Amino acid sequence: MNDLHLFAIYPQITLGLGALLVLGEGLVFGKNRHGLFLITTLVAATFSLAFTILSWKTTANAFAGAVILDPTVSALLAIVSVCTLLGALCSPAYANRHGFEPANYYTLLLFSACGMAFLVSSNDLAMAFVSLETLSVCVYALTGYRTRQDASTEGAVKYFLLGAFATGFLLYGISFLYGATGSTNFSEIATRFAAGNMGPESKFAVIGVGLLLVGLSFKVGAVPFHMWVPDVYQGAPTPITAFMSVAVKASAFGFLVRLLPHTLMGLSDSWVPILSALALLTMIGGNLLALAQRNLKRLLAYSSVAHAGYLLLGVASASKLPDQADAAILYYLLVYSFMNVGAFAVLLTLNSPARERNNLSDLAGLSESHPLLAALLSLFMLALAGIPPTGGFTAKFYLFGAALRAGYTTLAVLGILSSVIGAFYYLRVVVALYMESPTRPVSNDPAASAMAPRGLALAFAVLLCAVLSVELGLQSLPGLGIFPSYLEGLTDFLVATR
Amino acid sequence: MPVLSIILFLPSVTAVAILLFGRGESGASIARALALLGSAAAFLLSLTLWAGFDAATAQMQFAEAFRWLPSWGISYRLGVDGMSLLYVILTTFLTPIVVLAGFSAVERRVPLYMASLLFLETGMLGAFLATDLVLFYIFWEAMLIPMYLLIGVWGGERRIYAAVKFFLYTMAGSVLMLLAIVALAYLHYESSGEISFNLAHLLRTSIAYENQRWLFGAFAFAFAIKVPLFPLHTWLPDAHVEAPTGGSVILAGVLLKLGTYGLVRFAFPLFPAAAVTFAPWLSLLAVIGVIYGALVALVQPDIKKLVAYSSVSHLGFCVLGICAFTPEALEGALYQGLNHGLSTGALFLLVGVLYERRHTREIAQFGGLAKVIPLYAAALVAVSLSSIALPGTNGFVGEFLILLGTFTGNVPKTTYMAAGAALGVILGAVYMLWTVQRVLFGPVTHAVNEKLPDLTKREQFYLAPVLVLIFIMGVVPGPFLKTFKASTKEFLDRFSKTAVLASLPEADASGRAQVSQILSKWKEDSRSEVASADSASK
Amino acid sequence: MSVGLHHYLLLSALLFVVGTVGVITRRNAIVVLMSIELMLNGVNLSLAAFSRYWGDGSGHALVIFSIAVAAAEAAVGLALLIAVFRNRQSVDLEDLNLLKG
Amino acid sequence: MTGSALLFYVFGALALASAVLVVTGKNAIASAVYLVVAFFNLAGLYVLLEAHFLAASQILVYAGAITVLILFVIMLLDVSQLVRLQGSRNAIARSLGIVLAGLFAILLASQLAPGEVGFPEKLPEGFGTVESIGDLLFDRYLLAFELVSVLLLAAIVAAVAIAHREGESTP
Amino acid sequence: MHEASQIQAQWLLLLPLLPLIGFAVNGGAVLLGRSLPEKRAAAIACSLVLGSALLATAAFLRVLGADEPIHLVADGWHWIAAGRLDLPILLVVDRLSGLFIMVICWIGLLIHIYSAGYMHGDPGFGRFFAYLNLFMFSMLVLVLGGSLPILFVGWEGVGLCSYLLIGFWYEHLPNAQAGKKAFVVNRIGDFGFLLGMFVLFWAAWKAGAPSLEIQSLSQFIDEISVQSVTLLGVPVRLPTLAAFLLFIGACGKSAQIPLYVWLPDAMAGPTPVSALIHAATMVTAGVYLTARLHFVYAASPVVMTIVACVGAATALMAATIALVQNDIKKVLAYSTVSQLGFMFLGVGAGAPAAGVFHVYTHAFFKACLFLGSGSVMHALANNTDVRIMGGLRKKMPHTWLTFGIATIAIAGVPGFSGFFSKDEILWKVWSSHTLFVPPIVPGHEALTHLLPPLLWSVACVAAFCTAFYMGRVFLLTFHGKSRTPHDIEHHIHESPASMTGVLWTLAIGSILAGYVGVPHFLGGHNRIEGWLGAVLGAVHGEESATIVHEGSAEALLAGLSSLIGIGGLALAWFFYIAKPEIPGKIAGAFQSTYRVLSNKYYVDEFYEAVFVTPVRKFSEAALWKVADVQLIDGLVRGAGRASQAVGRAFARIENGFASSYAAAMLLGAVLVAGYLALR
Repeated sequence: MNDLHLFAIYPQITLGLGALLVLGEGLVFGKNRHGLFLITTLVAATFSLAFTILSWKTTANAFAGAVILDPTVSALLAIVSVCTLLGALCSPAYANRHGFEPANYYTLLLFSACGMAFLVSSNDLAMAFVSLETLSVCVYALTGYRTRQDASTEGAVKYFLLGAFATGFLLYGISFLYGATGSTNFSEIATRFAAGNMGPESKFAVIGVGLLLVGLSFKVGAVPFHMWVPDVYQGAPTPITAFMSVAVKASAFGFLVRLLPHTLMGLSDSWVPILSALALLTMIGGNLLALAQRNLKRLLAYSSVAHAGYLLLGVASASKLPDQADAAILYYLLVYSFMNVGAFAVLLTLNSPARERNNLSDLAGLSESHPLLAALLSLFMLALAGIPPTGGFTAKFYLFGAALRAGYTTLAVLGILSSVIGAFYYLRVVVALYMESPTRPVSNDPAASAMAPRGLALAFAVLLCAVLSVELGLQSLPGLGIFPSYLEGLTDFLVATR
Repeated sequence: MPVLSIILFLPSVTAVAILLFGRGESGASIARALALLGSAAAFLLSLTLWAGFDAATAQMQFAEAFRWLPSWGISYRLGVDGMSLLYVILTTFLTPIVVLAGFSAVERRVPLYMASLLFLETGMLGAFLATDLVLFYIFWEAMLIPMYLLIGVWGGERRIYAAVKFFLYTMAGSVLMLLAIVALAYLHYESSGEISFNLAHLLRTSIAYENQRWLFGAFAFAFAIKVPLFPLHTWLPDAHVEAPTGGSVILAGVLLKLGTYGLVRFAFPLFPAAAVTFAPWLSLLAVIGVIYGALVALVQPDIKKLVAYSSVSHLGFCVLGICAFTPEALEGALYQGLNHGLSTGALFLLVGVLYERRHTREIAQFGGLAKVIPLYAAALVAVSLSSIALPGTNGFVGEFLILLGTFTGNVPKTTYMAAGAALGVILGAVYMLWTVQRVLFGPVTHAVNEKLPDLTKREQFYLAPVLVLIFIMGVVPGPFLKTFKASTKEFLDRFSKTAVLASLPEADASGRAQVSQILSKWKEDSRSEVASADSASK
Repeated sequence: MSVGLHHYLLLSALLFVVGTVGVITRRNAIVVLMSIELMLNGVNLSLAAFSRYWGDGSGHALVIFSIAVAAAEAAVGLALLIAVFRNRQSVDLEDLNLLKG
Repeated sequence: MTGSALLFYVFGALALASAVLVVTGKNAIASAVYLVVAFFNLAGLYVLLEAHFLAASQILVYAGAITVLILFVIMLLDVSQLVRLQGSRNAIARSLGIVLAGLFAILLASQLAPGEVGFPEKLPEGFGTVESIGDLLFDRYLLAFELVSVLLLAAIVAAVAIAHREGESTP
Repeated sequence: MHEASQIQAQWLLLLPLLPLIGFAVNGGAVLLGRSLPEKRAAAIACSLVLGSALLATAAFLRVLGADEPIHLVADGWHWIAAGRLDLPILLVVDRLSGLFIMVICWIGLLIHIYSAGYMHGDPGFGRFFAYLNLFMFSMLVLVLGGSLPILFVGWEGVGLCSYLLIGFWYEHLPNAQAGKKAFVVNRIGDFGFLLGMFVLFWAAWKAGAPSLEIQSLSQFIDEISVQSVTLLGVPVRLPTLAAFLLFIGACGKSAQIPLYVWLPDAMAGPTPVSALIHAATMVTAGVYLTARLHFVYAASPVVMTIVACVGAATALMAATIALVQNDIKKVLAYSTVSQLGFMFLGVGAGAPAAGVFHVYTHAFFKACLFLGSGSVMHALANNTDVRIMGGLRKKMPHTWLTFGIATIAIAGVPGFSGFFSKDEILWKVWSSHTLFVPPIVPGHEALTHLLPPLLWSVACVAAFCTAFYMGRVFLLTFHGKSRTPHDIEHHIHESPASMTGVLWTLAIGSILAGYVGVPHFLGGHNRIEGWLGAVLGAVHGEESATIVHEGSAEALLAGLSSLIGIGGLALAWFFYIAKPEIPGKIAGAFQSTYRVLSNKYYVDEFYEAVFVTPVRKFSEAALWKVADVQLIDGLVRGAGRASQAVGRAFARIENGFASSYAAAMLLGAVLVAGYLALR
């Protein structure tokens, strides 16, 4: 087969092989070689990132059109790799503390990353379906990984049941899409719709789009399909929350962008209004719901719902100006990864075996005992709120810019106003950190845990997120309209020396 | 030498240094010393701007530019002109004073306090200096964070409520402005084919009337909140009351000015047709604010709240002056901004002095202080006189020019507006003097006040320059007013009938008709002025 | 009258909806899982019907994948239920409301 | 009415009926049994659709593997009767759910019902056979097929990690 | 209007500057906590004022020496320059301002000297002189100001000094309140002044000469006076509007109805202050302004009439109040209000020169009266109630005599200065041709004819009252038996020479000052009228032909007014010396009238009830607590609360049951399907 173009899936393969390697290492060296597994995971993710960068500007169509590689896919692959990296970096301290069996943990992490990587590059309904399920199954399991904790398993069961329920809709949608076109390949489907004049099948297409939207809305957590999000985010082990809040979101949105504006552009009359309504509901609903939260993980969960709303607005805009909106979405996803993981990572740093500090009241007065952590958490909050000069602002700027440009003025206005509501709860965190005095004496162990070797990974993750959250706000030169230009330069350099 | 950038970032760099080195036992003193040094250096540097400033041109001076995000047309672009020069200096002038005032007022977390102040200074300077709209917005919004911390960490009892309210209120306005900025850039792109946020480029864009109105609304809304224009002012009393002295001084002294500055720098010139449409309404709100603020200030038991409402009143004058489209009123408005910065800043400093000694801001807690602390009393009286615009103080020059220019302005009903606002002159005297009387005069009503120490040397040191300036600016306003001239002329040239119509695209026939209709209601006799400006520009 | 695509599609839709009813009304998590399997089967039926309609095997392949996915999901789901059961001695979904709000 | 049509209605009715019984069954084991019945009927329908391989897989995997697994877990946990049917704390959502499901069915049917679309008489050579499906799986869907193996492996790892008690040593 | 020749005289700048230096020195010393010793402080203050006085004299002589009206001009930097407006610092001495600076400087000097004795031992001695010097500065700026804004600087400056000096003894709260009241009421006037200034500028701009320089305005008055606008649908001539608004300003500063209420309260300040500021100089600023802008007023006869009416009404009202006051300073204060009314009456009747003449004579005798009362207070431990005085004549002969001379002068007894000026005013009113009732008033023609005699009779009644109450005060204070409590009585002593010397100087001035304006019918040349008339528009200039013809009428009226003055004094003698029981009886018989008068017509109470309290209540209850906190801010907070409430409500739907979540998803699916099916 000449058109395999295996290089197009090097990152995916790397991640999958990494998972197998961890699994194998576990069998060979025993299941508790935590450091080894971590390093393997990090290496796999790094290589995946490296492969992505090496093939940065390449466009390819591999495996009989089952997967493709283009700049958008590359960007998404990079985001997935980075998220995996960050997720892995966040994990060891927590996993250690709660006695996770590390081999399976990292295996599942990498398998899910592999699924995500395939999802964002898939160009075929079957491919997308299977990869989506791969990542879902892994994430279900990871959510329930603290099997002795009620919250974790409860979250996982809810996630699983509702996820499977949504999968039903998604598959049904796939079925109708197939029924409408007789093909599962996106390119063929797109051609079919672009050609127009369809027979009785046109009705199937509309049904299919609706059902697909339902299924995918669940995955991205759009209101009213969002209700699992807070429970799962709260129940899941915090590193997993961090990981999936960005990685699952990025891959799901990657797929959504691939599917709706690119593949189903011909049907935009059907899905654009729905998507707009979903975006509006999600932006406002997510922000309003977050207002009532006292638990930080839950708060961030609703905040992630709200961010999904902004992104949905971007997807809707992509129906009018695909390039610009795509770039804005990708940029947003990238920035979001850093700021959201950063926030969770700070929470993880604050955790101790004795107590998880996930409530707002636990943060009171933290700026006096842990000034740096408080400053960093505030930074992430402000970034999430979209205050310049953070990346959160730049991302919002591009995204709402695209929405305005695409003519969604009302949506953009309402969305950005809802972000003011959002600012309130992000500021609540800053209030707790800086303006309230601690309700309980602050124990010193977080500092100690930050000093431990595996805490180093976490510290690195926090700092990386912080630096990039700001950097993407200040520098943010979209080369390819997607990534900072020096990254582009770096790629050129690597390609040249290959 | 990129002097603007140096002035702009010197405070931030100092702030970072403070955060890095201001640790441990001596952290507080290091922070204080560094903050004073940094802010004073910025002030001295900013004076060189004035020295090298060419008042004859409306061009941006000391301009710096480099392409920052070229694919989005965003550039890092700084410059000063007559409208911003003195505000930049006001900012750099007030900051060291506030730093000094914070030496004793702030005891908790001094490094963070000083760093916040300095970051805030960068934010404010950036907003005054930026000539790229996105850059402006970044500074405009980033400024909220340190101010938020200043209020929230070192504020009074309800500081958190006030801080959050301040933040959200302002943000609610400014996010809409952000959208408007983006929309403006797209409109520019559609007409010119290049994407740019450069103010100079955007000023050349002709925008349909309908769009102008929306965009102007968004801009004006954001700025009106900041000013604050009645009825968008309710964040101010809370913020002022709860903020620590330094925060109040900066808030009143500089932050509010950004509102009026934004109007003259962006909202009005960018959308002339919309500006002439809405100016009468803005003036109406301003006049209501003048009277309303004064009346409400009259009955405040809390002295900081009183000053806060008085700010609403004073800033009403500024907006009124801007909306009159006469050179006198506009220069008066710009001048009044400076005055308010000094006199209200000084008032807050003085209130802070009292607060430090007595930990209360309730007027009823004082009385008869003139006997106990005569120097303080003299300072308070002097500042009050500036606040009520006594001739010989800076306040008079500003209010006089505004009222004169508005009274004889071109906009319909402007005469009534000026007459209404002139009532504020009476009311200002009422509330200010009543306050002075209740605080300073009569017998000493509370035994605790018998032993209050008078102004310390440090307090005298930082109050003196403000007081001296108040009188200098009242007696010799010439050098200050001179810097405004070229820029105000350029501003007003945009509001001649032809220029306003030229801001609308040829195709927008109905818009042009509507605007002509509006302009035809302008006083006929103002045409002479306008016509001469037109002929001069041709 | 002959049985055509629409008949199959209607049948599959009915199966799907019956499944959704099960998901919403049942409290036994295992029964919910079975209801989900019903939904998936409904979908599979439609896929097979479309495959027949187009005379194309892709639908069949999709069904195969769907069956594999269902198996995998069942495995993980049941494992999760076992874990929950161990913690709470119940698989009643109404007992699972520690997380809410 | 042709024979195949008759068979369609028989299989369809049985499948639907058993599906309803799955959902309404009071006992989880009964539900599982009805589920098997439904699967068999669906297999019959697959045959009618010329999907012979699918029919076989359906019986092998669904009826054979999945249902057995489910039954096994039901037995293991002894939860067949465990769930009380009365006294739901969430009755509103349930009844609302039924209404919504009805609405959804109506909407879906309204889109599907009008306009009969028949099946083409002619089918390509080898349609529905193992060979043709195999060709597809190893050509067009090669990657997906390989990914399924990853999926299954991941599922195994996941199931082991979750269900295996020693997975978590100390709380 | 003649073109007066201009002579550059930069040294005029020194005139206000010298007292300013005094202010800086004394004030600076006080601020630095090192007050100068009394002697040195007083010496500095007095010598600097003396310097000004000498300069003023030089300037005055220069103006006096010129045959034609000349302007001595000094200019400084460009003060405010923006747009159409260019305001250089500009000081001008012409005949009008020359006369004023003479009065201000010399009387000011006398009062400075007097104060050195009067304020002896006061802890605020240095501060007092600093304020006094600042006042001198401001007053000189006011008078010398060559443009309206410069004038306004002085105008506000004297207001400030008045504020500071009324509240000089601020530890006593009513003093501070009185100071504030003075400032605020003045501010109401300033509101008018400002707007009037704007109107003038507007008119001047429309006339093509945008300027606020008085000279430029007067030059272009013909063009300016034709400018008009439509206000609230009524066409109004701008000069009329300006004149009216400026008159509001004048009312504030010169304590005319309805803004006179601050002046009686202003007596809370040290007595020299009352003499200098609230009698001799500052309060006449309104008259000065009106005279200065006579050309504007001349262009608006309606406003002239209003001025005259207000003046007459004020004269009468204040005089009647003064009849029954028992506080010696209050009586003098109302007397001042009343006399100011006379001045306005004169100005309004078209005889600014007569008004100014009265300003000039009034300065002498009223200052003398105040300082005399100060001398009395000094002796009586600062008591001001005439009811505890009496019989001071023997113990304080100098004070008695000087006070008596001044009393006779103010009463208008021929031969004393008050007679000449007051009589001049009465005559000008009687013979006025400018009083004019606008056609909108029904019967305006008849009224126009009736107005002069009407105003004349009002003024006569007021003059009679003046004579009576002054006689009353004089007699009650110095004659009869002593009613002073014993503990105070043995303190009574004549004041030191520095004070009595000043009293004598002023008393002599009170006699002689009037002789520059001896009317023609008495063989005089009324030189001051002619002299001032040359710069004040000489409204009656063309009447010189008729003077002889009307001389007899004038003489008749003069005789009448002399009788009024003497009669009033005689009646006072009759009431308070001859038959001291009568006043009580009358008061008993007309109790309600008496009460109304002694409560000053309840005007303060009326203002309090109608303006002050409602505004405060309204601001507090309606604006602040309801409109601001509940309505406007309530909306803001409501938005916040509503968001929170909605958030919480939705969070409750999020009830933790998977079936709810599934139902919500199904709801979403139904909505999506519904949209797609039904669109």
